[in-house]
Amino acid sequence: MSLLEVVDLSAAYGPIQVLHGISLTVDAGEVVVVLGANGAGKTTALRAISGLVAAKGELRFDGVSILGRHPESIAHRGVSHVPQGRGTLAGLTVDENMRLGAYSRRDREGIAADLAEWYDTFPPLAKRRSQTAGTMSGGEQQMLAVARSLMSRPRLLLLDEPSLGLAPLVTKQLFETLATVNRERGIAMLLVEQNAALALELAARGYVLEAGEIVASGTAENLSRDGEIRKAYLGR
Amino acid sequence: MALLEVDGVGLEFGGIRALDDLEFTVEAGEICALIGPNGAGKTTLFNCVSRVYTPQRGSIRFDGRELLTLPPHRVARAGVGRTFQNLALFPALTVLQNVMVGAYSRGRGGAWSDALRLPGVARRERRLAREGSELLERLSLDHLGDQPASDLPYGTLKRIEIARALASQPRLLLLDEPAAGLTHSEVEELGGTIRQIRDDFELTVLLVEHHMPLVMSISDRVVVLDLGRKLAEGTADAVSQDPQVIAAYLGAEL
Amino acid sequence: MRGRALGIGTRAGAALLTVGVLAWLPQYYGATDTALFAKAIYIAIAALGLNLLTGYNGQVSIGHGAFFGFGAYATAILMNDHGWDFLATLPVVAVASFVVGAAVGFPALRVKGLYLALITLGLAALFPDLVTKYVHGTGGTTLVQPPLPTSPGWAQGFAPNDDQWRYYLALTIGIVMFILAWNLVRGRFGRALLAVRDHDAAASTIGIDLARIKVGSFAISALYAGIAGSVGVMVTGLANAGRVETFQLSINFLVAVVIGGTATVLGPVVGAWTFVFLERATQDLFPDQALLSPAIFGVALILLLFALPDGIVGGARRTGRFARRKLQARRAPRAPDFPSPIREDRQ
Amino acid sequence: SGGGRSSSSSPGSGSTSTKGGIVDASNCPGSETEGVSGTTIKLGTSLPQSGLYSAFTEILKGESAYFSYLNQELGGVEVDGKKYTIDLVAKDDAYQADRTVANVTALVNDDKVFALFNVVGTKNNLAIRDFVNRQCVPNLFAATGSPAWGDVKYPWVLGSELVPYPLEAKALFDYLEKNSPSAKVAILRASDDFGRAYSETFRSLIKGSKITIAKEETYNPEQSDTKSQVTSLAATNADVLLLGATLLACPDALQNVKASGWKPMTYMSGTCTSKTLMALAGDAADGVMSVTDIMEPGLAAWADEPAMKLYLDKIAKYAPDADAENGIVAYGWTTGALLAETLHRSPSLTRQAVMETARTLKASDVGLLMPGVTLSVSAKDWFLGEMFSLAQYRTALGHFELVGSVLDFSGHTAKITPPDLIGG
Amino acid sequence: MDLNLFFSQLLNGLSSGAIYASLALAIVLIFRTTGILNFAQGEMALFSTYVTWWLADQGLSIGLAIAISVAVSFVGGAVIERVVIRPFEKASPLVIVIATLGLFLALNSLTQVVFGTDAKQLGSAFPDTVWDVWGLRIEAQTIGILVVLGLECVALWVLFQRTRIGLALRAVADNPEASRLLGVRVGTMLMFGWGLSAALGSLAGAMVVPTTQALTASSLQSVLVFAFAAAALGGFDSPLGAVVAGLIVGIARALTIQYIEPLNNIELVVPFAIILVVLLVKPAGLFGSTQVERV
Ligand SMILES: Nc1ncnc2c1ncn2[C@@H]1O[C@H](COP(=O)(O)OP(=O)(O)OP(=O)(O)O)[C@@H](O)[C@H]1O
Ligand SMILES: Nc1ncnc2c1ncn2[C@@H]1O[C@H](COP(=O)(O)OP(=O)(O)OP(=O)(O)O)[C@@H](O)[C@H]1O
Ligand SMILES: [Mg+2]
Ligand SMILES: [Mg+2]
Repeated sequence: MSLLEVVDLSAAYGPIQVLHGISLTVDAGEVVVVLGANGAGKTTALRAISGLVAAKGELRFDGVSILGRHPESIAHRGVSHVPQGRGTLAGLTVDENMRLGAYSRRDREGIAADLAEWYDTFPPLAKRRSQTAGTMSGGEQQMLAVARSLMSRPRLLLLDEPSLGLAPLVTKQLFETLATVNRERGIAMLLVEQNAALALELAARGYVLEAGEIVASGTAENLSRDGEIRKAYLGR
Repeated sequence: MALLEVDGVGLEFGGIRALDDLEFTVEAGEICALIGPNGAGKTTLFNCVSRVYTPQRGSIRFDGRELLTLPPHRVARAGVGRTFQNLALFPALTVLQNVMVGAYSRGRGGAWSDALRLPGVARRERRLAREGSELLERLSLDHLGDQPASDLPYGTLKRIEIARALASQPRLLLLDEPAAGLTHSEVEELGGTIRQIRDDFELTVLLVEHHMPLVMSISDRVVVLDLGRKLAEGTADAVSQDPQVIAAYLGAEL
Repeated sequence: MRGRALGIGTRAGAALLTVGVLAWLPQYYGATDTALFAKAIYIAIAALGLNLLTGYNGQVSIGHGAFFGFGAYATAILMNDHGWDFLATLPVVAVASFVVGAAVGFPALRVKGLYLALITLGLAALFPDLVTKYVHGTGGTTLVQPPLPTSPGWAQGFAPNDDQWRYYLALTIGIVMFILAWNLVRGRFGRALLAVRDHDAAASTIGIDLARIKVGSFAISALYAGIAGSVGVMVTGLANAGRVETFQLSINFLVAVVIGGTATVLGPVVGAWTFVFLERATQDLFPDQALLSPAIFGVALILLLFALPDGIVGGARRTGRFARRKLQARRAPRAPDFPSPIREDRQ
Repeated sequence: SGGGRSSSSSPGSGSTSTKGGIVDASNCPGSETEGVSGTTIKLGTSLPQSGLYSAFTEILKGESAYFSYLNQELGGVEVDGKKYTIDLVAKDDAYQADRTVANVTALVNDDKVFALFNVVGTKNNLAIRDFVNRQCVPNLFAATGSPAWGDVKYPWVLGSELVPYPLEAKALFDYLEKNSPSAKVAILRASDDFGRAYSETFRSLIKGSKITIAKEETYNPEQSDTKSQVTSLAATNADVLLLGATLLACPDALQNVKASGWKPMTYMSGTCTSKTLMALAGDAADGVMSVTDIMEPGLAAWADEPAMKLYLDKIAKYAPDADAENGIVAYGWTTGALLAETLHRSPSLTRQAVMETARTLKASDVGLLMPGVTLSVSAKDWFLGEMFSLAQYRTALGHFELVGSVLDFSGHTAKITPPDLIGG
Repeated sequence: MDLNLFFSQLLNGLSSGAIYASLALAIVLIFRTTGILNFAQGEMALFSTYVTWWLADQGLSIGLAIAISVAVSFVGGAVIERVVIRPFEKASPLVIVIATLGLFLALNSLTQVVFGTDAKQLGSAFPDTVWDVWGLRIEAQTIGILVVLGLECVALWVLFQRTRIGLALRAVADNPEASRLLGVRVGTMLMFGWGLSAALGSLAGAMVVPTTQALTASSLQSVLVFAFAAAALGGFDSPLGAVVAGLIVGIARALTIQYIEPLNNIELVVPFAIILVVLLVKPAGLFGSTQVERV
């Protein structure tokens, strides 16, 4: 049984149907990437999984249907969503954002240890612990969003373009961190990313989403060898 | 004389030095890229140029004219247009209206002439709509003119911002991470578009971007910022070989 | 504004029909109802203006009852003490309220949102005190009661009664104010209003002078409220400014804007009529349980907003758009915004 | 209330009225007997039943109780040898003048009432004054003590038995002239026309006397907090405090005076004498002077008066939810009785006849009027409540004690009131 | 200048300022937790105060009556959020403001329907002792209210700055959707915020009304304008600001009445002039935090 099972999921904004029945799975401890052009519905798919958008179809996490559940209860089950546009709590400080990341946890020591670890991993955040999150630069906020998500020790991480606005060096570090986290803590990830080269390196499998439908899927290796995909997403 | 001269600009927020005696110039007609680590101060510089922020020190001259003494709304009239890192469109307006309002600085006439719908008004509206549609077409957005400028895909919104900035017929265009969130092929297309509009409108472009392939392919010159200061400057190739830039920004291999 | 829902012809037809019905109302209905219609008209005028400020420009005012009162007193005093003709007072009121509005709107340069709203609340609270202190009207009260305009000879054919004539005066002024507002939001100024509301920093970088737009919209909305006050005096025959009344008026305008539909020109007008009738209906519901009527009104208001959170006009529009999209969607199943970089028939 | 537009009646048409007398009805539109059908007389009233002033609803309870008693037990009121029952249509105006206008327009045009009765509020009555004058609808016993009803241009409106506010100032002045001719007076008053009536009249009266004004402070009637004002006045240590206040501001001011340690002789507006308000003031009200012309229900002194017994009995029967000891219920009852008396004395049931009767009324022993008080109006005298008694509150007893005998100021109100409070 | 008089007026200002401040606190609290301006705040407090009165009228001690009423109000506030406000979750803030106006009308009239229109007398929780200090009369009542306010401020500060639930409350006010994704139960938090604010309002009513002679339907409306003014002056998101500003408004009013005769009748000018000047200099009030919007 997969950790996340999405079967024939559709979603719409008012009259506009955006997802036309997509199916995908993420196994425990697995990293899966979703590629797709602008407006393909990637964000919508992640939002549907985390309960922010009403959807039809089947949606199971850890064998239990989570379709129609509140986002907060889905989060409590161990799904952490780093939304596109970061979702930083702009009026709160960096530190408060980080502590809220651990909102569903109760282990004080564990939280303190994680806090230290992520500040270590993202030094710009450590430097700005007491800065209001909303005043930080775009890239800094993006780091915060990812680090905050990790604070919850999720079982599944939904990442919506985590490298958006990050400097090349930081992007690289971020993907290294994600790889480490995945390896050492066994956190599964569903990753939407435009930096397809890095994403396919990290991921074991991938899907290609076009106009609300999955048009290709396979192992990361197979996908990166596909000519069309290379042309559209990799440029090599 | 350079078109844009940034001279000793310094700005602090509380204890954080966002810009620290920054100095560089942009020549007329070039595409100059401004790169640097997150938090280096790139967006802050844009904000200073467009007078959203007021730096504590230094001067910013555009075409020889000091911008820092102008009120924000005069900057557009002086010939500077910009886009925003975090989208800043007007969601209540349609895509076309967003572009039409972009031409605000070129027009005149206030509430009274509008309210009475004086003869010139209708003519002006038709002209603005026509010009706006042309711009949309150029950025392949023409099919979206009547849509509200909200809830469209991210990359599309970024392009609408470019169209809106162009509507004021600027001489200097400041683009803040226009390629963010675009797929590879979309980035390539964007690169072409930027060059095209630079040539067609005889623009100067100052581009902030983390997408190095784009920077490498279209910029005439690159200025690297770190901690609010200029770290390096030169052609894209030269800069990308610079060990300091690699250490601070690019990482070991590219 | 978004896409033409209806053709020009249909719109013109609908407008003519509406004006026709409005003109017919006082022919059929009696003086009591006609006064109610006239009230709807002057509330609509004030709401039209407030909507420019609040709906289009995003600045909430809970003090426009004071501008209304200002216009009312200006007209009443000019007519009463100086013998002016009602119509002659209008330009004076317009200019004066515009200037006062600009002065009051001045803090808008720095103060935003709730804080600005609270300043306007202060205005609403202060105005009645100022009136009490400086206006000595009938019998030592603050009431000023000018002579009401009467139906002139040439109008006997369609307005034999004075209340009808006054209704037609109000209607004419209302239509003029409506057309002005309609034009205003459809041009450069209207776009600037919305731009400043949606993103003021971006608006200033495209060359919009925030100060001018913010203070300007304040002044224009004050002008509308002032004119509404003048019309109110013409209809009810009295200028009055209790604290409760001033506050309530301010709120009524806001309610009219919101239930009609913010940032639509028609909204405030529809909202004003709805408001006036809702209020009347809840008062008439249990005539000997008057204490309950505000409660019923309050609940009705909440339910109405719940059903139509973007107002009556907004809701109608949304429904129209929804239906159109649905229709389009049925005709052409899917028209993606972007050509797919990958063939669709893969997998 | 719907109703189509019927063809309008032009001025004077159908009018059978006579010219002359006190009330000229020669230019009146509409029918003289509008609102009288069969054996019912339809009357209309407008008063606050909701909103911040909803406590005034109690007036309606008092007057309705009287009309129920009249209709059911006395078979109605006899006018010109025929008995009529009274049907009172009440509309809520939340104390807002524009709503009063709307209510009264509807009462006259749609409900077709014969007359208006006991409409509450100074502004509210002023707002309809022109209209009732033009329509020749009697507006009887307007519930306000404002001196504005003395304007001869408006014969169709008549105030009620409430003591006109300027007369209270006069009563205080006379009292001081006699007992403390060089008193220093502090004034605390509402900032509106009500408060002005006290202060301006008093100021004009003391001209030429040795009485002086130490200081005057005002309070906002929508905010009954008077602490700072009282502190300011207390600092003058004046001998007398004239309290031109109403509702909760009265007990508030009295308590603040007590707390400040200042001990002036206090005169308080007659609008405050109700048992409820005095109870709120408690100790602080001891010794306060005021005026009264209606028997305060619940006071031992009046307990044996037949009028009081009748009142208590009928209120219990017809308005069981009303608080009979509340002074304004008693006021409503008394005013109802006054109306019945007026109708009864009218030679015929036309608007003009009734108005003329009201304008020449001389009545005592009506409702709960104090023994010895006669209400009178005449061609020269436009005010009813000009006979009353000074009274002083005794906390220990829980009621007012009359001071001296009934004072008769008949015809005085217009003379002592500053002109701008009447006309204008 | 008569110093004694000056200090007396200062004390008067403090005591009315304390009243404004107590209601302002409730306004600030709801703004802090939900980001909206609640016009019905005063009427909610009014209803609660009638409940307190009713309980006391049934023979309960005033302290117990207040305690029960505070608890009832907490539940009532939470229920109002759930039933009246929640349906407007996705609506614009202006619509919610208008909805609270509907609530205002409904509550004011329901209070009168339920409890009657006649004035009620409510005993004070504080003794009516008056201390004479160098000729100044200091009322235990005033000191009592000030102490309660101080305690409320500290409690709120601890709640917001030092507790998990306080952090969650602030997160919800900042960005509900992002909070959801972090596992914060937004609905519960909003109900909690409204409940808390209603409870504070109830406490405010119980303290305010005994100083104003009697409880009527307008008891809190006359205070509300000043409470709003205090909230704006102090900064809508700062409890401490609400208290300090409430006192400033009260004192300004008292001193104006005493010393600025030309402003008799229009003493309201002074507090609002102060607000205007302060806001022009500090657009988010004395203690409010400025929301920097980055572009
Ligand atoms: N709130 C909304 N209301 C209406 N339509 C929406 C909304 N959000 C997204 N859409 C539409 O749904 C489609 C899919 O959007 P989505 O954000 O899921 O795409 P995406 O693949 O994540 O693209 P992007 O590169 O922009 O992140 C787009 O056409 C978009 O216009
Ligand atoms: N209003 C502000 N208040 C406090 N600090 C600020 C403010 N604006 C910017 N900063 C700080 O200034 C620094 C420069 O920010 P800026 O947005 O210019 O970075 P940037 O170079 O654009 O970065 P990125 O590539 O991530 O967008 C950052 O550290 C940011 O936290
Ligand atoms: Mg997306
Ligand atoms: Mg940036």
